[in-house]
Amino acid sequence: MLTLKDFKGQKPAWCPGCGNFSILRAFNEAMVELELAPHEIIIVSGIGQAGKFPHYTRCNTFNGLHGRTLPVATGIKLSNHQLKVFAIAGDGDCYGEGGNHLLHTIRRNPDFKLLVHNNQIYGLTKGQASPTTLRGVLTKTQPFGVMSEPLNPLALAVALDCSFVARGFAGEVTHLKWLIKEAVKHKGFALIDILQPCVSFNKVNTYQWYQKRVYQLDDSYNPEDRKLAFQKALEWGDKIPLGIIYRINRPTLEEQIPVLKKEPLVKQKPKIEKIKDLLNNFY
Amino acid sequence: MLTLKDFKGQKPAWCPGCGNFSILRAFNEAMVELELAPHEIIIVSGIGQAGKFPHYTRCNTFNGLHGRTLPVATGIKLSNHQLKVFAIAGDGDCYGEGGNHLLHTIRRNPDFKLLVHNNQIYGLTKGQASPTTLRGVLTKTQPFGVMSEPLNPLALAVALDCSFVARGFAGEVTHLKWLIKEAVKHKGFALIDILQPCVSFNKVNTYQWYQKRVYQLDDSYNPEDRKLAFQKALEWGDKIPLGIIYRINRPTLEEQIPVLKKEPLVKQKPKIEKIKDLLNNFY
Amino acid sequence: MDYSIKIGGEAGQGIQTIGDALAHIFTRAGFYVFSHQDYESRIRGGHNFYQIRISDRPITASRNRVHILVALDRESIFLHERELVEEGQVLYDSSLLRERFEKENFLDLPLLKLALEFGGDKIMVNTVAIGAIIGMLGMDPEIMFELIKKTFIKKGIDLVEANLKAAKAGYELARKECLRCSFRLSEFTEPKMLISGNEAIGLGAIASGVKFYSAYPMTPSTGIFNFIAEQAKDFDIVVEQAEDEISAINMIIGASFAGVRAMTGTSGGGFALMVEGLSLAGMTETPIVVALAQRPGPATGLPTRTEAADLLFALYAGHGEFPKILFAPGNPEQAFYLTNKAFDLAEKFQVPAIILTDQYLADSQWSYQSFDLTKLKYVDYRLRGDSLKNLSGYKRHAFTDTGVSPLGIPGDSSHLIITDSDEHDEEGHLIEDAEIRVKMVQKRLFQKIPLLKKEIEPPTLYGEKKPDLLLICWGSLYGIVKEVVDELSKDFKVAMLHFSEIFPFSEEVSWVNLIKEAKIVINIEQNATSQFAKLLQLETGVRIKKHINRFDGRPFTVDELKERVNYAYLERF
Amino acid sequence: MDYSIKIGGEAGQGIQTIGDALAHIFTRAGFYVFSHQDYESRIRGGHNFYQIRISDRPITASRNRVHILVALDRESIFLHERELVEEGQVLYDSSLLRERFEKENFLDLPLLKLALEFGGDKIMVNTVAIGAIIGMLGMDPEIMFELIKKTFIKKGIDLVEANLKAAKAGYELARKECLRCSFRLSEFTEPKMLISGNEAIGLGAIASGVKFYSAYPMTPSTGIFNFIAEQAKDFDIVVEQAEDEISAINMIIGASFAGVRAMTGTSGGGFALMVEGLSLAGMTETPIVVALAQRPGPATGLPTRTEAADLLFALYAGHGEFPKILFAPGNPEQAFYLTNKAFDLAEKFQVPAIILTDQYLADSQWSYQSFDLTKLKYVDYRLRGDSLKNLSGYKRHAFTDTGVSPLGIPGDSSHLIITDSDEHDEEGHLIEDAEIRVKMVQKRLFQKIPLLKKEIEPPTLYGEKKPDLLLICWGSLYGIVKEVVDELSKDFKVAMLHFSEIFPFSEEVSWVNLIKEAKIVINIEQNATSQFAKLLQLETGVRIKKHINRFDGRPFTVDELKERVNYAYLERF
Ligand SMILES: Cc1ncc(C[n+]2csc(CCOP(=O)(O)OP(=O)(O)O)c2C)c(N)n1
Ligand SMILES: Cc1ncc(C[n+]2csc(CCOP(=O)(O)OP(=O)(O)O)c2C)c(N)n1
Ligand code: SF4
Ligand code: SF4
Ligand SMILES: [Mg+2]
Ligand SMILES: [Mg+2]
Repeated sequence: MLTLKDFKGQKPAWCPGCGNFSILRAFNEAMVELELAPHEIIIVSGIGQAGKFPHYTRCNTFNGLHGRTLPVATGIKLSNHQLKVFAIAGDGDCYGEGGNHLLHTIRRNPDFKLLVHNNQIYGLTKGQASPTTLRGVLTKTQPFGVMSEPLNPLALAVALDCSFVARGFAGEVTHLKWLIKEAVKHKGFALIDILQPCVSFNKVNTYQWYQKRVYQLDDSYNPEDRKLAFQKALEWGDKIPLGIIYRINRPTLEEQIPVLKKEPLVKQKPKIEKIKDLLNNFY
Repeated sequence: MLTLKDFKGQKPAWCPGCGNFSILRAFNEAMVELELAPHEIIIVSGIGQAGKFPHYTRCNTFNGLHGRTLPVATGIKLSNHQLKVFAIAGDGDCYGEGGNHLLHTIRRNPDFKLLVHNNQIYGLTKGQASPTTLRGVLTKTQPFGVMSEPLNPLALAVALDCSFVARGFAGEVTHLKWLIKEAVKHKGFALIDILQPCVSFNKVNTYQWYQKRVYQLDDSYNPEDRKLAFQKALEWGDKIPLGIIYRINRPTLEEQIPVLKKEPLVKQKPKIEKIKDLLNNFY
Repeated sequence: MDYSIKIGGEAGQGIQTIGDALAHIFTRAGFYVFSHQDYESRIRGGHNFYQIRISDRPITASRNRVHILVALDRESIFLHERELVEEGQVLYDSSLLRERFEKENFLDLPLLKLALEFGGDKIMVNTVAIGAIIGMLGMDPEIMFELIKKTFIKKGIDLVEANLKAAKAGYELARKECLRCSFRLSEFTEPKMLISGNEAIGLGAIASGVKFYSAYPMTPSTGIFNFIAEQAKDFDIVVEQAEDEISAINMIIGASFAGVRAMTGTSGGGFALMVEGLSLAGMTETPIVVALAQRPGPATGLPTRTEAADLLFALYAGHGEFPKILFAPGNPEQAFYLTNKAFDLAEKFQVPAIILTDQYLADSQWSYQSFDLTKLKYVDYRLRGDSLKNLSGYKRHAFTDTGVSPLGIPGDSSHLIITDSDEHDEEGHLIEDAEIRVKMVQKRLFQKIPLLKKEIEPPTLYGEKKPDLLLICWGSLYGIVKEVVDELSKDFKVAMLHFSEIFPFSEEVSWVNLIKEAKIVINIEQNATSQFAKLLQLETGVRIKKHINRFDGRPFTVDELKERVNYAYLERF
Repeated sequence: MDYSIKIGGEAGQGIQTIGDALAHIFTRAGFYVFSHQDYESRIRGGHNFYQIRISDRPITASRNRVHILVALDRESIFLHERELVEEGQVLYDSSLLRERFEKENFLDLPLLKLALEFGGDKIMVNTVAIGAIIGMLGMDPEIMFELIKKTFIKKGIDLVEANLKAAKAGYELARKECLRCSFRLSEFTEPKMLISGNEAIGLGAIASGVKFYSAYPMTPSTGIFNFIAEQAKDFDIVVEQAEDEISAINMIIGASFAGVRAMTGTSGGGFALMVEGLSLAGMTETPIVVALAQRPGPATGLPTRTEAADLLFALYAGHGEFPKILFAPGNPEQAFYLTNKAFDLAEKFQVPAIILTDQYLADSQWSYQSFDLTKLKYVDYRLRGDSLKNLSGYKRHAFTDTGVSPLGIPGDSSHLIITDSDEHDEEGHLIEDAEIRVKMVQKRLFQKIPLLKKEIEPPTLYGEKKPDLLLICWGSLYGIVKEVVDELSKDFKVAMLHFSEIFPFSEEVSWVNLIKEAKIVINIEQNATSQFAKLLQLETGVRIKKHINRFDGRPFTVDELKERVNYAYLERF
């Protein structure tokens, strides 16, 4: 039987009070409850506070470049679709530097799960605006305040027909754990945007700020309806919905590739002996 | 008085019958009717068949890298907001290689216009799938057919609250000209996705294919309603709407930057003499 | 026998169809063939050509003079008529060119009319042309007929019939009309294989067990992608077109980390976008292979033309310091074996390997008796299944005597495979510690590089063993310079020193004496700044003073180069 | 007078606040100050320090031994106690460290208690510490009080009062308790300016008329962005945080094309993403300035530490061949003037210019009497308004005697300004033509580079005019090596040859003889592979045999380097 101890990793270098601690707990608990052993899972992360995550649990780990979690995760998933693959990124990481990969990973629909630690700020680099920072917020690199419309990752994902779109909150660990489990159970690419207070640099979107606004979607909400989902995704202000915003069944990338029908690519021995036949084509 | 002659450029290297010719005509006619002289406009283009566009009209031209039209155009617009700036890109260019810039340019809302020559294929590189190629299409680099969901640029733009979102068709030049003019008159970033038959490589989405499906939105359609716009943007199949899908007034990037209030940046002399005061801060 | 045929015309007129068919007919007849192409960055119009040379002995380059010029447009005549040898012939159709040329060596055949009459479709004009050329050469048409059957059988018997008729009509009319045709072909022998640089790399990759290929289309590398994609089904390879080059390289790094051999291909601009990923592969010690098919830059440059100006860029590409392997094959044969070697060494030493080619090599076709498959190496250096499971205390980046750490497969055992783009400890966790940092740098650079150098072959010497005149070159110049050496060997003690395993340099350095002892050393490069000469100077201390460069986007020709070498030689006096 | 103060503790404990305040107090007192920082890639916790050295003569580096160690945590004591000089003192608060050290030179002051008592808030503990240090030094506290007033006045009079009280309490208790404190400060003189490498670049950019700055945050370059953004309002500069580095460089290229001076800044990984854009600037001949603040790689490496290992990467960055300018300032003063020179030359020759620094220089603070503003150059090389309008037949890429074409402003006249990333003709339209291609390459490379070389200064020689022992270095090593030369000059005929204008090399090459004639030449680099020595070899043919390298992410220290130079010298025998 797996326990939380199996997921005890390095000592986190996060600030005391950081929302990342709760996400780590939710993740570890979800793994235990899903009975996934550390060696069965692999986390691909980027650079940022969120990017350090895999070192603080226990799992196969590819802690890659800032912004490039999704292509690495795709390469891994396509090469070994038996692994449970997670991509963990920051909001700058995934919606800024890596924005293009998000678009196209959603289109591809590989069966792995993306957790975005959305603290609406660049944490590790000390407080510049991220794509989700609210308008008007002043930072050292936004001397006149943020002028761009914040990116709404959920609306974006729904627009691209992402197969699983959800929002969690670091302050609601049990709910977040549930979301992670649901995402894992779902077949296809899942985006969980997690509201994560950054106590050091985001003085606007604090625990209190979120707590006042968030509410959990209940059973009356039907996440299969795309138009409804779009409306729900736009809800941001006095009330911020948590939960599964949108879910749909679409064929995954892996299952469409004939080569992967038999077994994972990594198990398939290269057919080097057949090269002779191929050579013959050149005559 | 400007005439079409003023916009006569180099001899196009496009294939006979290519949809780009009609887009060129629509653009030139729009410029004449808007009474914009060649030196007042600037086109930033990428690489691809669409990228050659500015050479075939007459205007200030920055024909840059594949995928990078939008940041170049943003840099130009911020430096001289009196210029009428157009970005012209292919679907691979803008939705593939340059996808990230699209997200963030929409967020910034600079007042320039993006025309995407969407032929649902990579033309110049001889027929690979683009992000808008339909599922199942076979190409040399998609030997099992396209498996990804085609990107819906209009839905994406509406999700990001893009200030002007429209679809044109190379086969309806008058309508397209009207769209370009409307976009120019609109204050803010405009995306016009233009369905453009590629007679050499796209054997699926031909003139006939489009002609059978497209229809023009009429006055009863209200482009100011975001939820409606989203629904309209999703319409793709037997019927494909042409027209202004979404339009909203949002402050432009330039008008929010205090420094640009007085006059275009390029007209402002650097305040080199003030450097002495700044130096004093270091004591 | 040594004949050259040039087919010129606009993009989209079928130049490639005609050229490819002819090249195949000739290799099937057992001739040696060399072909190269010249095309613009457009799909229709402009001016393109396809040049085929045939001989009964191995040939490695095109020649300036042509024996048959097939003109699909007037431009082809204006541009290339002067390249004809004395007995040369122009084949054209005055109805297509809307002009008649009243010259003795111009053969005006009604290609279009024959196509409509015998093939029933104007598209058959290419087939008529092929028939006519075979006729002009006085070659037995049987092989052509076979090829037509083989090519069109998938499309139905009717099409086969029509094409056969069209070819035959062209053939017969040419035999009848071309009174001045005096070409004499050699006897047919064993069929040869015909292969381009791009195909050879693709073939080499498949022969090395590549299982994952991801790329973004970019001329002139796309041929590799096409080739591998075509074989994906038969060889169980996953190919994925990426949204951009950044994604492509990160995908293959992921795939390699997961345990499969992975590769990407691109040209200079795309490679520029991959440079950060290259550094990631360096830091995480993930084996990858990158094919970099060069074209003239900077930026978009001349996208369908040739140049070899990314050598130093590739050599130093990526921030920070990490080893990489650079190969620059000289012909498809080398491309095949070096791709195999790139996969082998990349995995053995867990470093990125780059295969540098250029548009000229990528698109040109060479013919060979065969490739020797026993020379291929396939060793799986990864720890899989039981061999991983039975380890105790696995550490992905463990310090070892060789600097090479055990490369385990994630998920294959309860050992966790951990790596980081940050500096890390033996387990793969990120660190700030100075001592571990130093050991990791030593491991990656100072331990691996000397071992890697042992695997590298010295350059190839062709010609005189103790040359007075030494021509130095690298990569795709091999075939051209080789023919120059052949021609000059009547007058000089001349040799070529060709580099294909570019970096690191081999341990074996006796060849440096050749450079020091030759009376004249000339460095030849397809770029403006003699990049290889710089590398040579860095590695050996030898500075070469004479350089011949070409950087207009066109390959050197044998005749031009011969003259320039002669001139450079004379300059000495 | 030559004292060093080290403040150690966890991230977030206020090390930087204390350090910055002290450094400013000292420069206001007219002392020369040098400070450098060591920090981890985390916001709270870990171990960081800030080291300040003060003297009455110019100083250019930190020293190993410290006089006052301010320990905000226990780790600081364990790590740094051994660095104390004999008369050195440790300042700490046993209530904060939860441990008492019964040692004579340990001064245990109740900093927290005083903060609560006099300041009324535990945050004031930093102010108390500042007061205590000033007290320990026996320095007149007036300047400290002034600084406190100036700093807090914006936040209200109450905060000023509270901080003054807290500082005074610390000051007085330290004066009373530190019986063994025997520091003797010099007289106060003219205040000095205190400036970091990042600030100096920002200042240099503004002094050069930068109007547009776009970047993506990346340590250690972010300080430049912060500085310029802070001045945006006063100097009418547009700053835009880009979504990624690709966007940043393309934005500044757009801005420059539109007619304003534009710049970006990044570190190795971000620079890797800009490389394609660099090539675009090269092809379109668009002037841009890029600050590349290096840190240890590959990949993410040690993101808050120092290294200078991107020299060759930067030199050859970008596909294809185009000229670029590389500067690597040795201190903030050079950073200031060289940034100005980079803007000037970039625009004059329409090429990209790169300013190479590293974390060490970026974050270290130096003090100066002043900068000489008359040495700045500002020439607007662009054709604007009437001077453009009155031209007849403008061509953006016209061939000229110098290779430099007229740089017009789009929209300023009816002349169209056209450029292309493809190879283009004089007007800027894309071409396939071989002849124009050759002329364009000649223009960009062969015409401009010789002219550019004329503008470059030779390296700086410091020390003996005819040295036996010559230390070669570049970039941020300037200050450290300079002090090493000072120290060694008692025993050796020693000199430093420092390179800050890295590429192209100056026309003036008489200094090469220094290298050839010195008995021992040692090349010193903050990297593992001696990259500059390679460049030197390429440019001069001189190969240096002795190298001292450091690549653990920490800067050389004067004492360590002195020893290693001594050792390398002895090795000779
Ligand atoms: C290519 C590149 N650009 C910039 C950086 C510097 N960088 C590291 S983390 C980061 C942003 C962190 O913000 P986010 O992704 O939101 O993560 P957080 O720290 O907030 O969890 C940046 C810009 C980098 N490592 N690589
Ligand atoms: C960085 C980079 N990658 C790839 C290419 C090669 N390339 C040129 S055009 C093109 C795609 C063209 O497709 P699209 O953008 O849809 O334009 P179209 O030709 O269809 O108008 C590609 C991949 C390039 N020039 N630069
Ligand atoms: S800076 Fe913010 S996100 Fe980073 S660890 Fe601290 S609280 Fe968490
Ligand atoms: S390939 Fe397609 S898009 Fe390109 S010019 Fe031809 S028809 Fe137009
Ligand atoms: Mg964040
Ligand atoms: Mg397209």
